[in-house]
Amino acid sequence: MTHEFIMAGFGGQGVMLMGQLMSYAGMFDGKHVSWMPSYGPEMRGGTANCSVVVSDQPVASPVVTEPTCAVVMNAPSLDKFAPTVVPGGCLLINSSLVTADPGRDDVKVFKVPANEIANELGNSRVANMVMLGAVAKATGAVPMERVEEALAKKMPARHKHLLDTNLEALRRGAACVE
Amino acid sequence: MTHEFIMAGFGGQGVMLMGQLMSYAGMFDGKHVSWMPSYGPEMRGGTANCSVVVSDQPVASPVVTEPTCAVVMNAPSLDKFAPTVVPGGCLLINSSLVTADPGRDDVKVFKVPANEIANELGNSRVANMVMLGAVAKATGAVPMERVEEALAKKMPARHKHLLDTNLEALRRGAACVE
Amino acid sequence: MGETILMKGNEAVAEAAIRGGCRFFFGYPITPQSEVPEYMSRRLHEVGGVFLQAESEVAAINMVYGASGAGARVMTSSSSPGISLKMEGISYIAAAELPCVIVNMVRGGPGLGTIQPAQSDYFQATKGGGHGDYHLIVFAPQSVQEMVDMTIEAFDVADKYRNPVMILADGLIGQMMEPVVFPDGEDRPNTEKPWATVGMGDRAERNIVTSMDLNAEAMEEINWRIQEKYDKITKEMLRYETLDTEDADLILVAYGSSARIALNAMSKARENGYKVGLVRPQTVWPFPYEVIKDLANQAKAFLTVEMSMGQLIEDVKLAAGETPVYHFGRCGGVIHSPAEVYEKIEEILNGGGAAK
Amino acid sequence: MGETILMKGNEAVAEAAIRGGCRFFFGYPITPQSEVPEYMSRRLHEVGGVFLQAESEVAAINMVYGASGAGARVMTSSSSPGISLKMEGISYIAAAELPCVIVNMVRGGPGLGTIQPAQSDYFQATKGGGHGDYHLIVFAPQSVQEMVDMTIEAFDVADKYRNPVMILADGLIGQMMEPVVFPDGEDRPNTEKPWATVGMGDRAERNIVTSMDLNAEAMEEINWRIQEKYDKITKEMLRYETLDTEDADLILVAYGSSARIALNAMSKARENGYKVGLVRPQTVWPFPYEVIKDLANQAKAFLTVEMSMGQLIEDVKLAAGETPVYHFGRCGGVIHSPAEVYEKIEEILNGGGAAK
Amino acid sequence: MTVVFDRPKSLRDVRTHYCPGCLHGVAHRLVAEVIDELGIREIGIGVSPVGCSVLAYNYINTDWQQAAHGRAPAVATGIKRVHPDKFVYTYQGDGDLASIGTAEIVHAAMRNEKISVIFINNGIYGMTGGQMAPTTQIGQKTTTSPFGRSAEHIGYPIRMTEMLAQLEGDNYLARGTLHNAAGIARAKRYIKKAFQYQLDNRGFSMVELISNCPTNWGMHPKESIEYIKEHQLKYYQLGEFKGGEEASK
Amino acid sequence: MTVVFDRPKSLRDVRTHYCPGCLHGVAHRLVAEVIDELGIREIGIGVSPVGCSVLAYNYINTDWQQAAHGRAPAVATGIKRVHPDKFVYTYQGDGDLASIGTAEIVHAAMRNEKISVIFINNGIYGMTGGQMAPTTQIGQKTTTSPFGRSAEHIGYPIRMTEMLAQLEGDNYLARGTLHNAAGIARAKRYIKKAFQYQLDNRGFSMVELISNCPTNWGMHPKESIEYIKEHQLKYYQLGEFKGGEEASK
Amino acid sequence: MAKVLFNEERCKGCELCTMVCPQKIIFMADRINKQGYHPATVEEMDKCTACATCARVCPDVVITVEK
Amino acid sequence: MAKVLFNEERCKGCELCTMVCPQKIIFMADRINKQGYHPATVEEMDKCTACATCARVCPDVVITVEK
Ligand SMILES: Cc1ncc(C[n+]2csc(CCOP(=O)(O)OP(=O)(O)O)c2C)c(N)n1
Ligand SMILES: Cc1ncc(C[n+]2csc(CCOP(=O)(O)OP(=O)(O)O)c2C)c(N)n1
Ligand code: SF4
Ligand code: SF4
Ligand code: SF4
Ligand code: SF4
Ligand code: SF4
Ligand code: SF4
Ligand SMILES: [Mg+2]
Ligand SMILES: [Mg+2]
Repeated sequence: MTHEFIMAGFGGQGVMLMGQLMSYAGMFDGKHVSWMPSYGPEMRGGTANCSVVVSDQPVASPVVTEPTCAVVMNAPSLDKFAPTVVPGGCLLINSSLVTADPGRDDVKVFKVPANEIANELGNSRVANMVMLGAVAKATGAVPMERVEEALAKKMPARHKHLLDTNLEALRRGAACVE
Repeated sequence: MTHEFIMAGFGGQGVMLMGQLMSYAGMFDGKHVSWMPSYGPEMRGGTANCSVVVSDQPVASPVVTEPTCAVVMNAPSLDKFAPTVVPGGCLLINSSLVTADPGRDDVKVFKVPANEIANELGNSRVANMVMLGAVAKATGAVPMERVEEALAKKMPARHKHLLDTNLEALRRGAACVE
Repeated sequence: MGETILMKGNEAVAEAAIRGGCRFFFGYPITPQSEVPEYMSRRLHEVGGVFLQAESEVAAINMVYGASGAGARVMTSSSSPGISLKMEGISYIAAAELPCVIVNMVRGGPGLGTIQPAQSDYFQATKGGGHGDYHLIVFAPQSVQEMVDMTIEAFDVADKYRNPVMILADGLIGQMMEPVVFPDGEDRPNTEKPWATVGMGDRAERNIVTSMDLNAEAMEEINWRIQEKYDKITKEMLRYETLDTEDADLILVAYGSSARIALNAMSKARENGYKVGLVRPQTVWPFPYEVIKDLANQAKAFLTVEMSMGQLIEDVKLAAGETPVYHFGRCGGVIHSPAEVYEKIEEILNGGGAAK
Repeated sequence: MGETILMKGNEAVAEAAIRGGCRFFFGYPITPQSEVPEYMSRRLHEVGGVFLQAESEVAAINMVYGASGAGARVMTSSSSPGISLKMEGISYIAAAELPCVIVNMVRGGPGLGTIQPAQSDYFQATKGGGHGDYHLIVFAPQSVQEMVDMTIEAFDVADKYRNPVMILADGLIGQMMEPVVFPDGEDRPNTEKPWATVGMGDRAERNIVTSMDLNAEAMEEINWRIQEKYDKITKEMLRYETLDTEDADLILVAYGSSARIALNAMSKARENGYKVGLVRPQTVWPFPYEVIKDLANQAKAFLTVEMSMGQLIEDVKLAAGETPVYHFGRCGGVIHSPAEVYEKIEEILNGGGAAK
Repeated sequence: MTVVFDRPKSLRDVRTHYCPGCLHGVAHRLVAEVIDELGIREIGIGVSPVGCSVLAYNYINTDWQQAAHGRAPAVATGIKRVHPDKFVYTYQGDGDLASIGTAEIVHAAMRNEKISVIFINNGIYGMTGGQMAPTTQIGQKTTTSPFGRSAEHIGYPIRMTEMLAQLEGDNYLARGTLHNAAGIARAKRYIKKAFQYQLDNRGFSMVELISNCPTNWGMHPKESIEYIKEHQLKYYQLGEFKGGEEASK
Repeated sequence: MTVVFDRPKSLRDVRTHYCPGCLHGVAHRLVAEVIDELGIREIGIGVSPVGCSVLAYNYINTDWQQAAHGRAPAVATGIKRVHPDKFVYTYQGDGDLASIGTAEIVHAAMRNEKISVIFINNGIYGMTGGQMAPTTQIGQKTTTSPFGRSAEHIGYPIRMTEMLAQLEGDNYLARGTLHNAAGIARAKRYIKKAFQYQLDNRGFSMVELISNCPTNWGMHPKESIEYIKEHQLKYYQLGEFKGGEEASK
Repeated sequence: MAKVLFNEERCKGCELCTMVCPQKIIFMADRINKQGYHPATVEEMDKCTACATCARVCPDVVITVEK
Repeated sequence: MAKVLFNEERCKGCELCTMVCPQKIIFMADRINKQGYHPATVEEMDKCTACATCARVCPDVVITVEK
């Protein structure tokens, strides 16, 4: 089984970290993984996205063009990536910022009010973790414990005090897609 | 028949022109010809030499390393080129400036007091033409008329008034090797 | 063995250089390799080395010349247009027989092109983009891990042969993160370099680093000597991997990023009953001509998969004899999809397509 | 036809450029080609063109880019290390599809090397020393006369295909004087260039000269388009000469200066009863692969004679199939003697020596 | 109703790719305004560099050539020598002009090449993600000077305009700023003089413009304006250094 | 009997390849004398350029590297960064330093790289046979300015030392001459100060030396001395431009 | 009457115009434009003097000023 | 007594030393050395003041001065 993700949003929404944690979780789970940022001038203007592959097979190309799962954190990303998801794949939408209709009925669509939940948790910056929880759960690409492990191990030391909030964010996200 | 010349001397002695006129003479005579200067840093220090090929065959390489005829206008050139002449070839020496023994008994050696003759003609700069006359005669590479033709056609316009002196120089040189 | 971590290719190659004993880096920013100088600017400071951002790629490669001539383990890194600017300097380094490591994270060309991955600098790397007869030893890693291993080794290899070594990768390997393990232990030590210009001290003979002899015969001598070294390197340094070639009708040839894609397509082909194998040169100079020559007796065809209009294919054809060689290239920054490579395999094995 | 005059190769190529309609020259001194800019500095003044000595080879090639993009017939000239410095610029020019003529009077390398003749920039010229998939059209004259003819034509060819053209010669042809005839008549006219940046005037669409598309797919499109052009050039521009190949057991392959030597050695061999022929590529890109392929069925062996450690030989091997290809190289500025080439011929035909 | 301010005609009506608050946009507009005012759009040929302004040809409505990194002055020289009657200008960043392109700008200035150069000094490599430029301030942290630029390690920021002002010949050299309205107005006057210099066939002209890079300075655009005031303008003196009235005073 | 003047120890006892009367020989000797006097032969690493002085390593008795044309400052930077305790110096011509190597010298100076540069300004490309250099005088005929250098066509001669003196930082910049005994004595003092600057770990130092090229100027050596007096010295002012006592006066 | 017009879809929300308006009447709207930015806007248009300072500093030529 | 010694084989006959000798005692010899140049020489050695000016201007370090 090969999970191919695109995770996209504004710069600052933490989509890069989200992708890296997914990769770590896959790695801890014994999978082949890769993470790849979009790079270059198109980064400019404040949007950012990354590709993540989690697979039983060695990863061929880390560049995902037809994701099995797209995670869109803002409106421009919906326009850009919703059409690329493979039929039968899934699409996770940050419904706090994205209200438009994805226009796909051949994919599973999950709406996650990530910013609202983050705000409820008292830290607007954990919206990405809310989403990550939802992604892990919705796709089953990696067990939730591995995501938690990744978070615990890879969170920068200076943010360690936020670990609990982040873990809680993961769980709240996962809960959204149950 | 292929004549391969090296003509060498101090810068200013006109060895380059000598070589070019030999090439022109050959060309006018319907031969394949080439002229090639030594080039680059070794020019520095005031010595100069060129290779000339006059042949019934297309010229392979214009760079002469084993001349059938070496023309040495000064002492350092004797040291450098006398040893390179093929056995049976010929060596023309400007005896006005070169007194040393060439140390070759397997080549024909001609001593031409080029500077003295030039001075006698009232123009020290025609020593090269004296030598050219001698070379043409000694080697038979080109008929003397062709050399004269070359001289007449190719002498820079500003030197045309010196034509007669130059022609005389050719003849005096030729006379030296009779 | 250390811990497995996720690391970006560009940072991994930089860290690997440090482990390989590299203490000097001269470079200039260019996408998609800028993380190499960036990482070096932090790490070399920590280990007491020197990072210097040069005014240009031309200056950078000449600083490498100076530092290498002075005995250091030194590296530079760039991407296609920047590597083109280094051509004169690389020719000088090869001619002066100076060891160093040069990274090229190839991007789509020609010209300014794109910043996406490509493999269109193959000829430049393997045949000599600079003037004169010279060769770089060229490693072609296919993963972040392999890049690490090869880079660490590259410094020893460069010193051993007194020859520049190139790590030929691309934006894909440079930008991606993959699990990687660094070997435990100390950084590799620098090598004894009695020929280096370090000041004469009480040495009787001067050390002179030069790439010149104004005398042609002497310069030819130098060429012959270097050529002998190349023969030695050809024997000693060749690296390649073969996969499922034993019974293969069609043998893919691919290196670096493309080999990942080729492998994926090949797996699918095997699943579907096609007998497909893979030769993956890990060094593209020296190149595994003999390997391909041997396989040419058995295989019905070769297919080169490369992000280029057709460069690797020439080396394969040089070895393939009468066996047809097909080429499937993408370029300008476009990466093959495994699916299209698979289709190409099918097409060839079902008798379609024309060998190039 | 004009008068036959003796002319130095470097001056002849410059004069030929003028006859070819070249009115702009940007260059930098380097032995053994400095007479080209020197001659141009006088002659362009006379014909109302512009000669500019650039601050470097890098600047020179970028001035050529600008002038060509502005619609001019323009040339630059250099020798090996200087050509290496132009690699980035040449890749840009090829990518932006700008016409121009580039002269390389090759000297012995690598590095600073010598100033004597060599042919060791063959790969750089034919495979692309710069980054990315691109090609120059490369003429390889063997005499001053041929250099004149090819140079005049080069400007038309460059304009026709919107592609840089290289005149690949060396210090030998550059420095020697030989009889030469210039065609009578006016200088060639410049071509209409509606794409050139000359100011919009009242044109509706801007003209933009660029070598970039940040989008990989678009850049690939550009590459495909250029590639089609290359296919066309390959068909239309191939030039070669064969001599006495009909019955030849051994076929020499040589271009430029080396072909002169090879021909001489061949004549001697024929005199002595050896069946020897010669293929002389007049363009080395495109290369006469098919010609050699055909001859491979008949000849017992090929021998490449080149002033290099072995570059031309690769192209010959690509076409020679199973027929052995021998290589006889001199390098670093040393020119073969006809005698040693003859010896090599004898050796091969008497069964000695090993194909490379 | 009269229009007090509107988009200049020579500025194409498209969205730019620049980051929010990036003053490249202002510089583009000024160039377009001056082109309009001098009526030289039809004879204008621009040369864009490699840098964030690589796509300048999408914005300013003249013919264009895109040059290799640092080589815009050489490319412009090629164009101008072919078309001495056309208006040829380059638009270059500080990495482009003051680092890799040092030789090209110095020699274009030495030759007194009749081209006009707009030189955007934002103290950093914008396009490639914020590496140090020769113009970066002492102490300024960039991705390749992570501990701040140190004079001991890599010297003091380079003042290109002052350096070029040392060259002999009738050329125009000025430095303006884009960080506030007054500066912008003055910068525009400099640009106009510079362009006029070329049109009058006098010689080389260059206007250095102090600019920002909020993205790679890691600042909000508003903070970037403060940074310009506090750092850039203290080190880089504004004014005309050659050929202008201010210079001749 | 005492020896008043003899060959310095660091000058190898071999014939040079220079033309008769070429002042490269004097410059070599001065460098060797200063090396002797400062006792730095053992720690000296020279970098020779491409130009007539490409073979300088045959003459001055230290370790050497031969650099690509114009890149000596970059090569020296590489060496010095590896061996900050050694003495690293380059020896460059004006084609090398002021033309193709402009970026390298400007940035070595900007970085205040602790190297010393001997810069031989003979107003021409000697080695390649007398082409124009950026330092060539207006009106001077060379093989690539056959009608004499024209300011309109290619600008005025470049004064590198003055230009580099614009850069910030503690460096030493001076211009001397080799055309007579007094000049030579003064030039030697400059060289010594320059070398001392490096030994004191202060920063970049460069001494420009006005020299000749009888061969390519097409003059007898004696005439070349007159030419220096009449032309070179009128355009190129002698003295210390930075870091010296004269400069600080 | 003075009037400033914002081409809102071009606004990148950089806030530079807000810094310079002498009347301090420019503020960032709550809404988000297609590019994802809060665009600058003016409500108390009557206070506008048509000084065009905002327009001159705007890097994206968002603002047209009329009088 | 002052003395100048010429390493004649190294002399390239440039005549620079002759220009600067305050005593005007240096002249070019008639003979030619191995390099082909007329070497500089001094005959009236007693006039020499060992000022070493000649030696300092000689590009080829031909001259040694003793006192
Ligand atoms: C030869 C070469 N080297 C490096 C690069 C990579 N590169 C692209 S833009 C740039 C620097 C841009 O900085 P600057 O000139 O300051 O412009 P800005 O983006 O700041 O406006 C670099 C180094 C390149 N494209 N080509
Ligand atoms: C890249 C490159 N370009 C050009 C040359 C040719 N070249 C050799 S020396 C030289 C100029 C030398 O002039 P200068 O630096 O003034 O030194 P001089 O000989 O006058 O002392 C040139 C252009 C070269 N070797 N390499
Ligand atoms: S990266 Fe910097 S210079 Fe480039 S567009 Fe963004 S803010 Fe402007
Ligand atoms: S060519 Fe000029 S610089 Fe070179 S050695 Fe001769 S005189 Fe000196
Ligand atoms: S025109 Fe002046 S007053 Fe009106 S909004 Fe703009 S800055 Fe404010
Ligand atoms: S300055 Fe322009 S882009 Fe920035 S907020 Fe104001 S209107 Fe928007
Ligand atoms: S030492 Fe002085 S006096 Fe004696 S020869 Fe030399 S210059 Fe003349
Ligand atoms: S200066 Fe030296 S080389 Fe010149 S003539 Fe005098 S002794 Fe001879
Ligand atoms: Mg910048
Ligand atoms: Mg010089």
